[in-house]
Amino acid sequence: MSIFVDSDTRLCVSGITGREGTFHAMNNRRYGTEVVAGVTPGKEGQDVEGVPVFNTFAKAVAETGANTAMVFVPPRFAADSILEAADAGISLVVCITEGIPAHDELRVYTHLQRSGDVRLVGPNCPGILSPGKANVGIIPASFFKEGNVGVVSRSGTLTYQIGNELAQRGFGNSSIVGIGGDPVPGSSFIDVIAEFEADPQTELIVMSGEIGGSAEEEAAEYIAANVSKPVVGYIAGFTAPPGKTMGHAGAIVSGSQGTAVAKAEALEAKGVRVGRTPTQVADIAVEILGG
Amino acid sequence: MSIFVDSDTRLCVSGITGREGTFHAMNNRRYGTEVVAGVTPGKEGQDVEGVPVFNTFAKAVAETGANTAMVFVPPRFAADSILEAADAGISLVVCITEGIPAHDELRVYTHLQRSGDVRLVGPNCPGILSPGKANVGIIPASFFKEGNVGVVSRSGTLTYQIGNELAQRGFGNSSIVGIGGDPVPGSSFIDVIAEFEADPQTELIVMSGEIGGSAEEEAAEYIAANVSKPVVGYIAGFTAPPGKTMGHAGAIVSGSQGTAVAKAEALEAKGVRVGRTPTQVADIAVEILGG
Amino acid sequence: MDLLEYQGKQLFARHGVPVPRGGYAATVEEALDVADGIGYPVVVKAQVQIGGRGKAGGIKVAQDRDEAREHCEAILGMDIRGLTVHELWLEEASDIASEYYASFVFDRSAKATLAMLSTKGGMDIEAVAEEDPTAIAKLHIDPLLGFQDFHARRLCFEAGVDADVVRGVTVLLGRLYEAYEQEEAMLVEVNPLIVTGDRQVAALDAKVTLDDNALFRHEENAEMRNVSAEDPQEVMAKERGLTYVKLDGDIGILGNGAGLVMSTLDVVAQAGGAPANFLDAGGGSKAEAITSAVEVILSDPKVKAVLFNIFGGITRCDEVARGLITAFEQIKPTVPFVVRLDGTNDKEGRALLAEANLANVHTVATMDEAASKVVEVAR
Amino acid sequence: MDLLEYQGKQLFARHGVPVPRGGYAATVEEALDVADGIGYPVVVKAQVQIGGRGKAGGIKVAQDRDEAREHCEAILGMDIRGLTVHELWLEEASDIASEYYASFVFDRSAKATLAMLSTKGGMDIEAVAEEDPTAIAKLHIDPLLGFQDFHARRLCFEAGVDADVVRGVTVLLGRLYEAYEQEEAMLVEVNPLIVTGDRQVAALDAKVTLDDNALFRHEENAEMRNVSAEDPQEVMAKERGLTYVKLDGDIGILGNGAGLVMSTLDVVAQAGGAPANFLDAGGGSKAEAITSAVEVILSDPKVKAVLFNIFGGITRCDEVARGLITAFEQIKPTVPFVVRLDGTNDKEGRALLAEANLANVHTVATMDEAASKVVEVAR
Repeated sequence: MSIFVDSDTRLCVSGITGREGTFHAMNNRRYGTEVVAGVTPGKEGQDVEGVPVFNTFAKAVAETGANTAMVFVPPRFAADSILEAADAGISLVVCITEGIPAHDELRVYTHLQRSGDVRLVGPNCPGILSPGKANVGIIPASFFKEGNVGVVSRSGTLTYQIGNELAQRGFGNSSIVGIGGDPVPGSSFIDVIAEFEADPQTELIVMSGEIGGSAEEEAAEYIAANVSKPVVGYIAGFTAPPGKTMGHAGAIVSGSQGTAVAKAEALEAKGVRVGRTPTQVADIAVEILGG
Repeated sequence: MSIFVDSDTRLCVSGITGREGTFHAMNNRRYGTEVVAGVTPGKEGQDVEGVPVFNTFAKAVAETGANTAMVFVPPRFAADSILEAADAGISLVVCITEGIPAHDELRVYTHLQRSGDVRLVGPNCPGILSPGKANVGIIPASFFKEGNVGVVSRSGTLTYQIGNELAQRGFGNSSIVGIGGDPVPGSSFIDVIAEFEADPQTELIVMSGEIGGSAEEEAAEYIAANVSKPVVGYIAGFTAPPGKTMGHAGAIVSGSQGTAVAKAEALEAKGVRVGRTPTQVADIAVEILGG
Repeated sequence: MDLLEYQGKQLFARHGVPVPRGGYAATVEEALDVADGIGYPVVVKAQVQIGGRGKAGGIKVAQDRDEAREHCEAILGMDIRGLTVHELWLEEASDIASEYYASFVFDRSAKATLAMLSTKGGMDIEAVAEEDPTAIAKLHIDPLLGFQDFHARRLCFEAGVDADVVRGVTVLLGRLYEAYEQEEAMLVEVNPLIVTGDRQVAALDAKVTLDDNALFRHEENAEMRNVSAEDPQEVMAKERGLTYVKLDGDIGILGNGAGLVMSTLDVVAQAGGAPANFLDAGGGSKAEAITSAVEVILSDPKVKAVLFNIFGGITRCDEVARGLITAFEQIKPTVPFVVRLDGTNDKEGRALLAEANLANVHTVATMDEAASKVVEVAR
Repeated sequence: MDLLEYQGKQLFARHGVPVPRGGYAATVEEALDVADGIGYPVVVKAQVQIGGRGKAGGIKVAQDRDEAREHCEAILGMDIRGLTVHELWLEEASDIASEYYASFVFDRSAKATLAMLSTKGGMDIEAVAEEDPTAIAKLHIDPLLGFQDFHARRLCFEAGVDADVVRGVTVLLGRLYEAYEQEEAMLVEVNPLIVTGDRQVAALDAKVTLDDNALFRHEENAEMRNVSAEDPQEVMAKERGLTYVKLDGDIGILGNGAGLVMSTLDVVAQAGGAPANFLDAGGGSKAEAITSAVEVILSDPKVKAVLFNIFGGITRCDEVARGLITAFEQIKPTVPFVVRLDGTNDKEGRALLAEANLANVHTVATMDEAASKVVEVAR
């Protein structure tokens, strides 16, 4: 087992004809992901190394049975592409694009929440890797192997760092999910942790957070109430410069939430052990699961 | 039993301090409806013949436990009032106001559909009467008594006419529901017929439609598939002037639907007997239920 | 409210929908000034609220000033299917490579806006819809999310829009939807939506129906109402807040509520009569409204008898009776009236009528009886 | 992007939010011209991106031209908490009866916009929030439905706005939300929102933060960026597409991805070092970006050593190595570099570095090792 992506994944890549889109689509395919289609308006009839390109998601889904979308288009087109994928019946949209306007994210998030069963992961995320099964996104898969640790992270590169530390101790992963650090991520720590809790292959959950927002604090509450599996936390940003507070209103909204210390304490208060460095996270994993 | 309004109804009237608002609120209260509050911004602290007035629905609901709203404000304020009532936790909103802009209705309808369990009846409707229990709206209650016929109608005065014809034959009503004839009614024939089907007191359902739209045709399909109780139909407008078609696009949308003949035939094709005059409707009811 | 072509184009232009350069004129001299400003060739277009202007000779291209004068003189005053042309729109001639069709219409059944696009524009789109429904790409719009670029692209690719103008049509559709939504239209229709020789897109015609109920928010649009083009009796009724539609028969009908009035027409027809009009006095009709309504009905000289069918809810029967009595005092009608009052305050209303003892007014108890009686007295 | 008060007020005015009449000036003479146009008394306001201008003497009322000159001369060039005043906004003096507070802010936790209104405006609203949280009425807005009149009324009545200005505040809030949403702001804040003696409402101050990611849709706003007010190194970094924040230490840090960079700062701090900066070269960094990044880091004279911590996903380690090599060729840095490359094309990257054999560059295998090493070489 694994979560979100596996051998049933049939991937359609939005922006497949762009340089980065082609590179990562092919990378995902080489890993074993079934890349069945691409979407680039006006380029229907072409193919990218054998993957057929369509003008619209509607047609791509109708012709290829795609069930998962990876969005790789520039920020000004990304919200539209996510909505198009959802409208066409795609059930999982993974958005890699960074720099999407915040109000776009808010509208897309709210619309998807209300109008059905579409899961969005990202935007501004590295994607999802289920080692040995499928890779959808830009996670460098060669560092990871199949195993029993589920990883969820707001940061891309930090995910690789932590995954790598675990790999060096001999741990593999059920799935690695980057949820992204944007103002309005489509999936939260809670959404992903709930899936790992339900996934029989996952025996330990690692969540990697960072300063800002309150997603880690909310996850701490959720874990205490709903999660039976051990969870190891990591928070980046203990020595980071204070973030931009958005006026006095921003300060009123966030209160004392959002610092690395507050987040680590919130997790520890709920029984989640928190590593202070990526290496410590791996050390704790060894303690819990055995070396 | 009855549907939508009964002795548990706790009514809050939006626009209670207006002339018509006061008149009908008091009329409803005299009938036995529990009128617990009114809303008129800026008039909190006043009362209308003992009914306390609040500035907002939020406060009215918090202070009085109102569960039903009747909206009586002018058209430019009506959509806002419906949304406010729903936002405050009201579960049934009956909107009497006529002349609400169509795009307002569309937004309100779509928002309410998505965001929870609020039922809207109307706008531009006479309201709901459950004889012997509660009257919410402008239906002249003295013509109706408790009984086993459920009536649902797009037209206000036609409802009274049909109800009256039935009353003259000795029939009473479980509930009489005016759904209104506006472009986007909050509740459809189908919504109301489903409730009558489930209501043990109702033994016969009368639906009174009119030309335009396709609500009657859709109801015919629904009745054939889901309704075990006898349904008698009426359609007004056999000799009406052809309605405004909205350009060629309007003609393409509606096709041959919408005429009185088409509606009556659609209902009869599904086994619903259709009276050609209000008197005939009552005659058919006598045949079905016994005189 | 239906707009004339030029009004629709001005509304489009406010939202950035490309339209050909043009100007309005009500006389030949004005028209020639406008044409000179535009340059030649110029298109002279009759402004009337009816289709088939082109076939009727209401649209002509003029190569020069003399030809323009000739066309303007021919078209101004022309009768097109019963409507006299009082207004002209002149615009630059377009170089047309393709003709598409685009519209947004308020779809009551779907409770959503329907968007349609076809590459078979410039002709009778209803015929296209019948002969080859797949030639029209359609989709419904979520009113809260709005019309998105992907909707436009999907319509373009499904309709088979030329690849090089997909971007242009997408932008045009986005702006057209903005016009539809922000102006609170029930319909915006562009036929043809043209692609020019240099691959630009523009709306060559404009059909716009605005929501009358929303005009209070759009002063600029409310002013566009073209009263002269409407039936004078209908205008009179509208000014008095009544809904009136003229019909061909001789029995004047008044009721309260559209459903009851329609039902009354049906029952009168079944009794062998021919209704002269549909008149809904509306909910909560006051005495004055009833008096006005009698005036409107009797302004039709064909009316031989009048039926009042009132079932009072929000309307009170005593108010109706008072209005009728005033109308008799003011207008002194000579035709017979049949009056049926039921509902709120019906006893008071009937008592008032009995007391007034109006000549030629018959009070009856039921709707069926009222229909038979009015047919009888109209003979 | 944070706007200055006058920029925020101009943005408000575009959406119909009432603001006092005023004008911009960068010199005393310009300011006096503006003041003459407005008339006296006039308010002279320093335009700097920091709170507490009033207390610092940056806001003064002038009764006449001489006084205006005096105030402008005093304020232009003034230092307010480290920022020099280069710009003035002059506006008509307002007759203030009450001071309210209003804001819309993008609330990440709630994934919705938060609206706030208080009648305790004109003072430190954070203090109000702490001392008496009930003094601030709050509610969240559904982004698809938008801010409705009933939201505004609810805020007004909960906050205790004077009954006679509820309508005015409702209208102002509606327009303020329109400005917030259509300009894609992360924050619009009005403190104080004033009620005048004749019971009009207006925004007397304006704090606006725009979404940098949305500026491509708002050219007019993008032009308002006040580069001179920003840290020159941060500007340099931003122009090169890098995210750079200056810190107090002496170890330059470069990484790819904000999380990894933050984690690197933490690990360096734990190893006893003091980071000189936060620099995220971003996903997919190309060689050029890396070269630019080195330039930005070394433009800080305090930097004694630099740590490169790269874990390649979309970023390819060979590109990073190439960028570093170019930087060495162009800039010839004199401080030691510690480089850790892992991930996509890491072998190729390490091979390139080995081949280039740059002076003073230490390649290490792990992040922990990198931290220890850079702290060591920085001594």
